[in-house]
Amino acid sequence: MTRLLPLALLAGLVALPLALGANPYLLNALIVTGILTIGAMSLNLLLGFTGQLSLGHIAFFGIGAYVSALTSLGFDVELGFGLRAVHEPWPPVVGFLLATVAAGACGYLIGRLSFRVRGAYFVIVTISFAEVVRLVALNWVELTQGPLALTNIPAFTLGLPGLGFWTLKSKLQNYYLVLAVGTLCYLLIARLVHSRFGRAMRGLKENESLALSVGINATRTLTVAAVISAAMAGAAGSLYAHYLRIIDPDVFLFATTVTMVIMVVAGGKGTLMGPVVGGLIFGLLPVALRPVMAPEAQWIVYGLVLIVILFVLPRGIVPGMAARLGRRPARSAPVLEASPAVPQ
Amino acid sequence: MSAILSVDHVGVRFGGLVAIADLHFDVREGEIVSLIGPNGAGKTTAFNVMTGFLKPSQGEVRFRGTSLKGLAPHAITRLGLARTFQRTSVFPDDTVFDNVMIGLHQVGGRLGRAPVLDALLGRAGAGERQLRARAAALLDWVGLSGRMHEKAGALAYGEQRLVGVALALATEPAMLLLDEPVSGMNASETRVFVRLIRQVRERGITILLVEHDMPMVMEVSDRIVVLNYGRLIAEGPPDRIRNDPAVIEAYLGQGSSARQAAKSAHGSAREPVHA
Amino acid sequence: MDELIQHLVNALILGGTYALLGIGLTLIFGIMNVVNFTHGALYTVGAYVMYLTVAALGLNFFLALPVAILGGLVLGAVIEVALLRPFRGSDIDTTMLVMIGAGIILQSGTLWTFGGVAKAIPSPFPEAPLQIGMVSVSWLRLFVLGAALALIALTYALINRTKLGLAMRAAFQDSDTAALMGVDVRRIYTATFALGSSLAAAAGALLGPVYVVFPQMGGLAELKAFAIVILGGLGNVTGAAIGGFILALAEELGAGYVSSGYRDAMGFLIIIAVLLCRPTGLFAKAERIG
Amino acid sequence: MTGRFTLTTAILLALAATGARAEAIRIGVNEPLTGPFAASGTYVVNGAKIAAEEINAKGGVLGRQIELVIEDNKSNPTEAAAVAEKLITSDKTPVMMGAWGSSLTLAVMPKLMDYEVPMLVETSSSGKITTSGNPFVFRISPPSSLEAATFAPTVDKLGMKKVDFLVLNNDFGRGAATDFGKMLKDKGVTVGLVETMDQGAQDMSAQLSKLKASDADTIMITSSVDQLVLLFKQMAALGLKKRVITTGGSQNPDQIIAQAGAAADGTMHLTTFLPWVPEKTPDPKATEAFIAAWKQRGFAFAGVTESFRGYDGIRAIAHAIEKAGSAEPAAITKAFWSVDFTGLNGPIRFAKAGPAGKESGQSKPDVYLIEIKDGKVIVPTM
Repeated sequence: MTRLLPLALLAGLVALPLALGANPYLLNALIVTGILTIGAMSLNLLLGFTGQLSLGHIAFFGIGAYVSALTSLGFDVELGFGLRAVHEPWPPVVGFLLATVAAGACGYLIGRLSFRVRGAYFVIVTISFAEVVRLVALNWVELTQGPLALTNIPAFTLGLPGLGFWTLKSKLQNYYLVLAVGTLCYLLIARLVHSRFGRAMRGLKENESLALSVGINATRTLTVAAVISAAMAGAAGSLYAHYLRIIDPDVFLFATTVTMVIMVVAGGKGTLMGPVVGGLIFGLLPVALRPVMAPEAQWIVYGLVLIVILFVLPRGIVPGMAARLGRRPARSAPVLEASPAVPQ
Repeated sequence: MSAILSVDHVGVRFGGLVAIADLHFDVREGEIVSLIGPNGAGKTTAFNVMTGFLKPSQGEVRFRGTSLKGLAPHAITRLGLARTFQRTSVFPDDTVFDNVMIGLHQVGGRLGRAPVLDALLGRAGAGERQLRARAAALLDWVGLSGRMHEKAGALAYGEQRLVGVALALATEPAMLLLDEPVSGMNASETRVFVRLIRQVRERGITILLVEHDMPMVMEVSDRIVVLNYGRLIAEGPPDRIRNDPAVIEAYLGQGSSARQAAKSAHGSAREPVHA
Repeated sequence: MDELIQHLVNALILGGTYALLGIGLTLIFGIMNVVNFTHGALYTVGAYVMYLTVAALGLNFFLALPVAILGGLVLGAVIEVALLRPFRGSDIDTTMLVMIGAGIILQSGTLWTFGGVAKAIPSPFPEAPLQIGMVSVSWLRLFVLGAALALIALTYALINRTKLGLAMRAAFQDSDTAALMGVDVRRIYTATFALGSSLAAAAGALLGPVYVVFPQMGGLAELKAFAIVILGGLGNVTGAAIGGFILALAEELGAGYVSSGYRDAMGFLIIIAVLLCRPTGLFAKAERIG
Repeated sequence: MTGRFTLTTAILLALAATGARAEAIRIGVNEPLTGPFAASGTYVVNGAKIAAEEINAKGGVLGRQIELVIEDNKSNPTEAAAVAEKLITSDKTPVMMGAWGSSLTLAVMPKLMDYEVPMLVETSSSGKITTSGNPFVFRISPPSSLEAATFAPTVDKLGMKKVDFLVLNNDFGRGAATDFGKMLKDKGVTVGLVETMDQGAQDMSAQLSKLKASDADTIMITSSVDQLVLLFKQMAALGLKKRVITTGGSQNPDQIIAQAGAAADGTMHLTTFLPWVPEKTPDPKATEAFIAAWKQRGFAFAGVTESFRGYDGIRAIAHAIEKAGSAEPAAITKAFWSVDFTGLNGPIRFAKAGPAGKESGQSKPDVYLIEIKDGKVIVPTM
């Protein structure tokens, strides 16, 4: 059953555009929601599975977006000391890969630096990191165009040299691209979580001293989780840049991190489906609220929902519903699968 | 036999408070040694120093000839020195089976070279099956097979201790440090546990335990080390310790009722490391 | 040289309110182990209460200040009782998320109520500055510095000289033991949160007339408060006071001599640097972690 | 409340009353209604509404009513681009007005190319807007180079020798510093410091302390009105007494007088509209009518220096639709080139700007220098 839910959801999402006709407004909302959901899934890897509340997650997303945009736009920047960095445009696919790598590398740095501190310190370090990156994007005008935004970012292209490229200009194409990347990320996270590495993350989250005592290297495990999480966020950022085809420093706003956190917490942190369910709800909620509410009122609703969920379903919608239906949350699924394989 | 663990003039101070003063003793390979003393004598602190959770203010601990100075807890475990905890001995949100699977972290590490990559590529199949078999065997050994699918946090206190032991055993240690393993167990559970300890030793694993249950200590130990106010006051076989005037003085001095109270309240007592 | 002195004077003036912001936040963290994400919103609320009482109701400027502080005190107490008390015993992440939710509601609520147009609070001080040599300081800013220092002194006296303060210090050391000793920890928590909130509101009420008042003003203030608190060590009141002045100095000199665009980055760079070198803050005693 | 919901509803209700709703021509309005530019964006929208009602009262365009579809771009470029896409694809507006700030307008421009829908730019001043080769852009506000050129003759009269700049750290601010700097250098005036500040920055003491120590006689400032208020207060606090000239056309002197008080005395501002002296405007009757309509709706007089652009923008669009003879994007784009009428700040007539073959349209409005004296706006005599 717990395996059927994701499959059913995937089938529904694949079929959804057919049902919607190609309503561009709704498709747009779905694409942006999908991208943010990938961000939420990556955040969940840290927040849900290792228990580290990173409130600077948007930094990785934004770095991915900028790296991908700049790779495909090219740049010519004076570095000082007579040095100049000139880059000719490369295809967006390369940008996507570089975005993933660059964000992952930042994840490594932040992981190495900040996992020396935990709790409140960690939270504040991550916020600070995102803020510094935002200010750099804002002020390094020569590279990032600052508040002017990077415009005319090329749309995503797929294909191989020699076989020709296929430019994903339409919303429908972008929708399926995001869905494909999202599914891939989901599968990767599922694999990871059910592996030895995933158990190490859970061990650290549930009882760090005990985890250390069974030989789990906390810093290494958390850093690797941060790298993977950041890389996925960077991939999502790249999709965002090539879909919207414009990126400005506001991509680093704290509010976006908060949105992702709400998606994860509301859906159920530490579950595979949680961020997906939370992402869909909180990604599409603004679309539903938009005609009836001013944006500031929408945010009030967001805040209220966050608090109410923490009160009523502290573990999130997915585990909450699973418990109500008498089923186990998706994370326990491997146990159910595993038990018959154990020789008695 | 040679010493597997040497505590070499170790001292620990918290601010001005002396938790351990110049502690010096050895544990020989294959022994069962108990570390006893009234509450607050520094027993758990000593454990925390041996397993890298606390840095000693002076002295050092050597395990199989290797100095543990500066080693992180996980690195010490990898050398073959495992421990259990007094209060929080399980991963509460996971099933008993998954607890042991987490405990098999190191063993799993030996099975695959690039664990994260393997996981991402889904190449971990064979190793996983081996691990599961091993986890099941371990649970069978400690007698928790029937509880395999229950949430560890929901188990009775005594059973949680057993999970803790299974977790420690999962690291395939050469030596095991047990912190009050039978607290919360009834008499028959304790008897079973004593048998388990002996079996563990028969497999060549050296044991050092901290315990308040004196009859159990006297029954199982080859040798006993007594601490009071952070100092070693006596060391020897059970019979000698039973009649040692310094030991009697230490325990009586604290008052037997206080001892009882301390014992029953230890669940809420603060441990330095987990406080 | 005159320019440098002017920068130093600016930093001193700014530092007072920064210190006020930092102390409020660090008190709440130290005693309650809560990272208060409503701090910026309370700062904003303080400024708006000031605006309402002075500009809209026409009340005396100096009377409006205590009104704003009282407003912060009451709102803080309400937040604590309604949102934090039910979550006592939850992990720090949960309370952080609750506070984020509350912060969003407060900030968006302000925007909804007052609109996005910035408001100015008239001040009773002369427009012409106090001129000492080539250095000038506005009378309003001097008053703000004085008031901030007075409030800091008052907070110190409250913590060190009163029974409430004694109980707060006991709860800071160890809330379980304090409870055993007969301290009503719930009451202390409410008092602490209310006190911290009133300091944030006071900072807003003091800076509102200096700048302009608008709904998003708290966002940056909050991030700066975080920087100050990290700088001084989480939970360290004296550290926060000194941290406020250090941050103001770093910003002022950074903007004056490095690049004005990175002025607001100073605080965050400081955070990262401090955590690299001294994770527990510049003024914290070594702390056991585990 | 700035919600577009209320605004559209109001218009829908008004239209429903005339029974012409079904055949209304939709005009997209993409303005900042929340965020840092909310105040200005709201003024522009209110001006646009006055124009729409006026046009509809006179029977509309091509015999059809016009309907404004007003969307909030939240003062954010990415949002502005999304809003443009929504207006074009979902609301099917054949022509739009927007998007206030230069960063916002630049963000929208690629969408105009993608969907081939024209946009009238009412406020933005960045040179890039009309030089990047986007044939769907028609601007009625002056770019800073035009503003600088118009101001050039006054430089000698003021006796300026050395000028420092304090500008917003975006294209609006930096563009102004570049264009005015070039003009000043050509006139033999020395350009000193160029200091920047962030959009949301509140404390500019550091920058001002630096400017105070400089030996320039004039500071040229380019920023939004809220920040100008702060700047004037902080300048007074620092005892910084130099000639101040602000540029950009969105300074709103009345708000400055109200909020900065005596601190704003003696400051000079380059504006594109003279509501204080309607008789000096190109079309005094229209100016008076507009101000009357504005006041009648209960809006603060301070807003007219922004709102007239929304008013003129919608009037220009209506002229274009009239000339196009149909409400199709391509026809309207073509028709913009033949628009010719007198707006509130001079003739609205589009000249070609930018690379050949894909020129944008640029109208040349009047630019005035005003001064705040004793809490009043005066036109200084030189």
